[in-house]
Amino acid sequence: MTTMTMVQAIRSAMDVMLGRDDDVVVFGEDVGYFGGVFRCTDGLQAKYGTPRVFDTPIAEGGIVGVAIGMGAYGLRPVAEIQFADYVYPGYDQIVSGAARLRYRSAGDFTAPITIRMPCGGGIYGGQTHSQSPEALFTHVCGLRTVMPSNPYDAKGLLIASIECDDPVIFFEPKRLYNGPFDGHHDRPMVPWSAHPLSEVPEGHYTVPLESAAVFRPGEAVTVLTYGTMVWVAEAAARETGIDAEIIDLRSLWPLDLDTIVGSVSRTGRCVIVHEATRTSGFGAELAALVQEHCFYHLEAPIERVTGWDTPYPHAQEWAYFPGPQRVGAALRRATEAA
Amino acid sequence: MTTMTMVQAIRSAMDVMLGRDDDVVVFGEDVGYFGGVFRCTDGLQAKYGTPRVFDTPIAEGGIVGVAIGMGAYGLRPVAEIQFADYVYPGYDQIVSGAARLRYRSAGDFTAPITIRMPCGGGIYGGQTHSQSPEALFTHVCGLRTVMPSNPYDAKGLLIASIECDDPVIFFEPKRLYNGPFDGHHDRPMVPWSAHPLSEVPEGHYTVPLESAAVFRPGEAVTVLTYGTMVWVAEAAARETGIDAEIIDLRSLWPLDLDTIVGSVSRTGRCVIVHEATRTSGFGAELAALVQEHCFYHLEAPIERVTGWDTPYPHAQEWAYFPGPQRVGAALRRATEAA
Amino acid sequence: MSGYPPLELHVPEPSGRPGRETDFSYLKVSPAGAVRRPPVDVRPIETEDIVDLLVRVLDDEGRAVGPWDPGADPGLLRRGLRAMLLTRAFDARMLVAQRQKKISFYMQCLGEEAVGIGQALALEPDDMCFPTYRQQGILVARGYPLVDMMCQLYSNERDPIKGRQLPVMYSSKAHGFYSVAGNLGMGFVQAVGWAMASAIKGDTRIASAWIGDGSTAEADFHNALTFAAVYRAPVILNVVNNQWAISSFQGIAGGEAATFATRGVGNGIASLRVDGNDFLAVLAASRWAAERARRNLGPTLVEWITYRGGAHSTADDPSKYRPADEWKRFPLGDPVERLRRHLALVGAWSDEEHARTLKEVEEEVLAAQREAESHGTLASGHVHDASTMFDDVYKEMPAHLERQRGQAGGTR
Amino acid sequence: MSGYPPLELHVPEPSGRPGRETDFSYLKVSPAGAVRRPPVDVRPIETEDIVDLLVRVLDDEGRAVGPWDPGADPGLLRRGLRAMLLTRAFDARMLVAQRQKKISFYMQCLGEEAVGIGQALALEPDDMCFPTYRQQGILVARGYPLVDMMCQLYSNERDPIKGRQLPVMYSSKAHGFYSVAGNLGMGFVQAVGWAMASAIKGDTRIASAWIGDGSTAEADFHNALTFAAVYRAPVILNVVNNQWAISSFQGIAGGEAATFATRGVGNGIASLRVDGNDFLAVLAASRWAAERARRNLGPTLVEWITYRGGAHSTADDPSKYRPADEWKRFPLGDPVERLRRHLALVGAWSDEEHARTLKEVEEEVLAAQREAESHGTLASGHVHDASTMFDDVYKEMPAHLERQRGQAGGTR
Ligand SMILES: Cc1ncc(C[n+]2csc(CCOP(=O)(O)OP(=O)(O)O)c2C)c(N)n1
Ligand SMILES: Cc1ncc(C[n+]2csc(CCOP(=O)(O)OP(=O)(O)O)c2C)c(N)n1
Ligand SMILES: [Mg+2]
Ligand SMILES: [Mg+2]
Repeated sequence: MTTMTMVQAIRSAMDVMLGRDDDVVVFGEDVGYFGGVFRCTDGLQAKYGTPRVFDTPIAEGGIVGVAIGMGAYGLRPVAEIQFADYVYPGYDQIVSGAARLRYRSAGDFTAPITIRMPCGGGIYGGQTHSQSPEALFTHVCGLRTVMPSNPYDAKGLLIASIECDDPVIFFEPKRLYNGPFDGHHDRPMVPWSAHPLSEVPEGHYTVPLESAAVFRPGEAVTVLTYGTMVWVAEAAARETGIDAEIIDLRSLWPLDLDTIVGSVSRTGRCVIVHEATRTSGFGAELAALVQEHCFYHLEAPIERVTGWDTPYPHAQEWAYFPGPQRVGAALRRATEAA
Repeated sequence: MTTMTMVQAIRSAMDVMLGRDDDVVVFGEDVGYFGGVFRCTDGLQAKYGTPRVFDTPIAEGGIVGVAIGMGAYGLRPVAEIQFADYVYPGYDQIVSGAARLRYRSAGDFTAPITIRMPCGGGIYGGQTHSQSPEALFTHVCGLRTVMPSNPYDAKGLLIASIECDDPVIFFEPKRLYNGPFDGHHDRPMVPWSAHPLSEVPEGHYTVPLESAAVFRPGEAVTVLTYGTMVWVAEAAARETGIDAEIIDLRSLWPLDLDTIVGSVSRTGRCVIVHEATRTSGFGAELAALVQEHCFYHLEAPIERVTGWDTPYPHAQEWAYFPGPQRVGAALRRATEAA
Repeated sequence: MSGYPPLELHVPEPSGRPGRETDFSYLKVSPAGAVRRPPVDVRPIETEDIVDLLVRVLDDEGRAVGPWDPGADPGLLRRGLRAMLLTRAFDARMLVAQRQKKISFYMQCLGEEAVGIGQALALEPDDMCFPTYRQQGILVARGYPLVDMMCQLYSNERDPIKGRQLPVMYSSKAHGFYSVAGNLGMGFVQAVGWAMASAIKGDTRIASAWIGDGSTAEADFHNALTFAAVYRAPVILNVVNNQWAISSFQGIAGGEAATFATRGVGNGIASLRVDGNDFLAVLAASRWAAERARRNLGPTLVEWITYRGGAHSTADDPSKYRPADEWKRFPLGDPVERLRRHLALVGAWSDEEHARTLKEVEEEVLAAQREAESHGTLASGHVHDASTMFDDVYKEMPAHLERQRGQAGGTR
Repeated sequence: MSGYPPLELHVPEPSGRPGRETDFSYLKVSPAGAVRRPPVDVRPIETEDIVDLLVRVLDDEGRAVGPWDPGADPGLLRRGLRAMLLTRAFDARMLVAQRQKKISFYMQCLGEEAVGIGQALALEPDDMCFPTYRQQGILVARGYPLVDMMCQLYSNERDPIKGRQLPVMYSSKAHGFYSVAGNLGMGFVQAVGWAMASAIKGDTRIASAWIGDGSTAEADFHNALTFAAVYRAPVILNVVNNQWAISSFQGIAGGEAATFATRGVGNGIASLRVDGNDFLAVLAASRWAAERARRNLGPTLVEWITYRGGAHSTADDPSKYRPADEWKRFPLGDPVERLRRHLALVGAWSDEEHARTLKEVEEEVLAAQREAESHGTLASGHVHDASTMFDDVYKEMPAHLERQRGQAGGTR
């Protein structure tokens, strides 16, 4: 065990897998010599050499396309998209290529690839460095969509993703790279070392896909969330004093429905929190599922606290970001409703 | 008034707009000399000449990209994507280009473009000629997403879309092009001429965006649906004898929430039907909205009847397609639930 | 700015349309034997002078001439001719089957048989091909059972891909035939990734990528060229210029201003423009490109000039947009007839043998069809069970799909 | 297949890295005056022999030589020099402002000022530019108020785009400056669409599109070239090859195997490779390209060879990946110094005037800064009201956004 930031944990996952499996290769824009704009691949090229870790042209469609071909060959490519906001040129290859390769060939060819990308806001990145497009992937059958909220999960989930034979979209909430962030942007930054979830084994381990974690047990209301918002939700629970059970989904899709249904059936109340725009966001699916599976237990409408349905603005960042105040207000509404 | 198929109504909308407004141009793969693989632009090039109606290279990203530039210039481009299944290479330009141009320039530049595309299955088209990707657009703020279910609405909505100053994604359920289809694929095809909704004015008129239509009034349960599924839902209501109120959304997003809330508040029951895969489909948003706005009126869980979460298979088409039997079963469950 | 006339948009138009004969002078045909054959280790940019010319081996009499004569063993050429005849017979039969509504859809490769089959004969069997929907010839040349092809076409209970895809979207890893996507361009860049993987692993296998003239406009084409050039991937980038993309002629894809082979050089890739109806030229150019890849000299782009002899697909009616006799007037003729004439000239084929072979392949196809139909057709409803629809979405079926499979069983 | 050694993946590497000097021989620099100037109605493919060369006008002494000498009026060149100095002063100030945390982010165009400014002087004011984030020089050259630029950078209450975007993502239709996207490549193909629209309407305005060397790998580049070539759109396709794309050198974008200008010819587009630090060459090549567009002769692609003198952005540290003195050793020098020397040589500029101008532009920038800061900064919280966040998503605000705006007001 050692203390790692999220960046270090992610790097460690790739390091471990590059070391264990010759078929693992790592590539993307600026990931080679430089080590990535967020430093997630720092040192890996020096350690494993250029055929294993290398820079690519700026062409997300090409990055995903060659990753699929490599996967079909038998490699386990780990490709980085520099920001989730820039995944769209690769969207066709992900949806029409990776997601359906196994299906359309009835298992003859497969694409065991992992596509990593930083997502989310809170860094004054404006509309092109802040997006959370996870719902565009959860709608696509054949993909797995994963988003960790802390160093321990990040490493364990990333190793599980690389080892997984399905294509995995791996989101990294960039606001958490260097410390947990509860939405109080005006307070001093907390480093990961101050938190037990930064205790990470140095070697190989996995956090299983399709398993949610109860981040904070509680009885009054269930909060379904993931990524940065796990920490915001915790702050909201703390500050409102509401005994919320916070479920960190970790795997968005396929997901751990049992944990969700178990919790909401118990609390009878549910608040969904994500940073992405609301309409047709992943929260919609969660709300639909919860009302389908827990209808007779629900005592209040399911609340959604999300980014507004606008592009992510630059100057109005904190009015856009669903911070602890907004989450807290939703917890209150959910618990006070008849 | 004259009788039109959906193809004719769509062609007539473009004809009317090409005739009225010099800034309207029409283009896409095979839309020029040939008149489109579904014949929606047949005769328009002969009538308006090549600079107004023309073929493009096979590059959906280029088609959308040049449409945006034309829009910024001041034209009103109407671009065809040959099948909705092929829109993904143009997805980046739609999401990062068209949808946010007005916002990011604070209204300085705009993209008043209409992107038409045939969608949906029921034609043995397999996974690349059957998709319904509307939820990938409803999640993107700045876009309008529209899907008509009959010739009258198709023409009126398409004219409204072309005249609209926002970018519009215009879905055309291809199974309806030549006749209403209620999902009974083993029965003889019904032509549009047999239906009053094929009565279409020859000239200019609009069906307003953001307005839903009550396709069939009823008291027992509200069905929220659009496109081909409107007809399937009607068949299900007829065959089960359940007095369903069928709401044809027409504009998916932004949408006519009042009509939805009004109906569900009255019936207390809701079934959502679409052909797209279920998870994170637009039905999820509808379910989330309904439970948010009608929670205290709901007497049964909201049902979703949708395509399964698999790619659209070829040979198993009718096991995949959400036909009247499946919708009927959901109507029964919804109305029988306590 | 004053003094400039108003701008005008140029929209390319083919010279021929229904009722108006095509002027084929646009094709720029070099005489057989006229184009130099660079050494395989040519600097990519130094193929620049030949990408506007046309590599040809067979002259009008059927003689093999010039530096690109592959000096091929007649036995190999006979195999090629037979594979072409078999493919053509197969196509013809399946077209009929489609008209009889036994299969839902079909796409022939009529007139373009030489390119895929010639290349297949120049490759090793374990090289991986990333075909389009019009490269069934590769499967035939590699000996994939016709019955298996047909079972895919019939979407029946023996369809190797379980009825998942439209007819002609074959997949056979064992035969080095990558799953056809349906989305144009998709596989072209994936082929480059496969080739990169082969190089990363120190393998000796190479990739063969296929795309149509119309589809070169897709982003995947650009991505393939960029990545292939940057990493010098061991891949053959085949552009099949059959003059048409459904109803739009090759000028709409950008063929007016420069040949598609020129695109390759523009990206720093050694490139050739080759008579795709000249089986010997196909063999020679494919060998040259394969040798380059195998010697780690990087990718080669080959534009094959050929003609789509039939309709785009069974859903298409070309009489609406091109002269009915265009194929007959196409300057590069028919690959089958041209190879037949050559083999006859060198005494390795006779009219009797031709007639006999035609009969043989016909019977082979018929026998396969009988067997395939014994496993059912889409129309007869003998397809893979509906519950199999939920397989292969993921490696292991997740809970939500198990739930849905249950619901589907109960018509929920 | 036996006998072939294992394949290997080639991964391009720059010759220079921190601690290792760059070998600039890769640049292929032609002597000033050495490249022919084709007539503006040249057939695109006939620029093929010059896309590997480098169009240059200024020789080492600062003399204008050869066929590309634009014979420019010294008054115009003085305007150009002043705009470059002003842009450089502006960049320097804003870099400081960023370090002072008055603005959140900044990107300079240090070392590349000539390309945008030179082209702006070759265009009509109502031609539409589709810039990258590094073409602020165009705005300066066109007289967009510095204060407005700064208000955008400060994201303050007077930011013309209301704080919506990161600093440097300017937009001004009135100044023919299309909204910067942030997504690389985005605008390149939109420029082609704008130019097509101008041609459809019989207008005389043309478009100027901008992209970086690294970004040519994006699909939008390919789409732009295809559509521009097919429809002969009146557009200048500018590729700014400043040797770097964040940390990756131009070889990773595909510059090793062929120049970026070669890409243009490969697509049937007349193309030039030009010394982008030679203001006279920029002017001349831009005029040539503009003339082609305006005479309806179609698009021109120009690769501008220059150097990114500063960090990629304020979030970047180039000392991590390139030699610290690389810019100083760059063979094409500094565009400001080179134009200054030329003007001095022809007696149209003096050291005193230079010193005076430096002071003037410094003061102009300072005055603008003072005014801009009087309207607030992001840090000071003087930004457009949060409720404006909901404007401009659609032309009219739909009900759901009105609802959300209400909720946001109530911190719901
Ligand atoms: C991404 C995408 N866009 C559009 C289509 C529809 N489509 C199918 S085939 C075709 C024409 C392709 O022409 P070409 O590439 O020349 O190949 P050919 O049919 O001539 O072999 C088109 C437009 C598609 N399948 N995929
Ligand atoms: C689609 C997309 N992918 C990635 C990025 C991240 N990114 C921003 S600038 C840059 C480098 C661009 O290099 P180049 O095109 O050479 O322009 P330069 O910065 O040198 O002017 C990258 C990779 C982006 N903005 N957009
Ligand atoms: Mg073709
Ligand atoms: Mg650059």
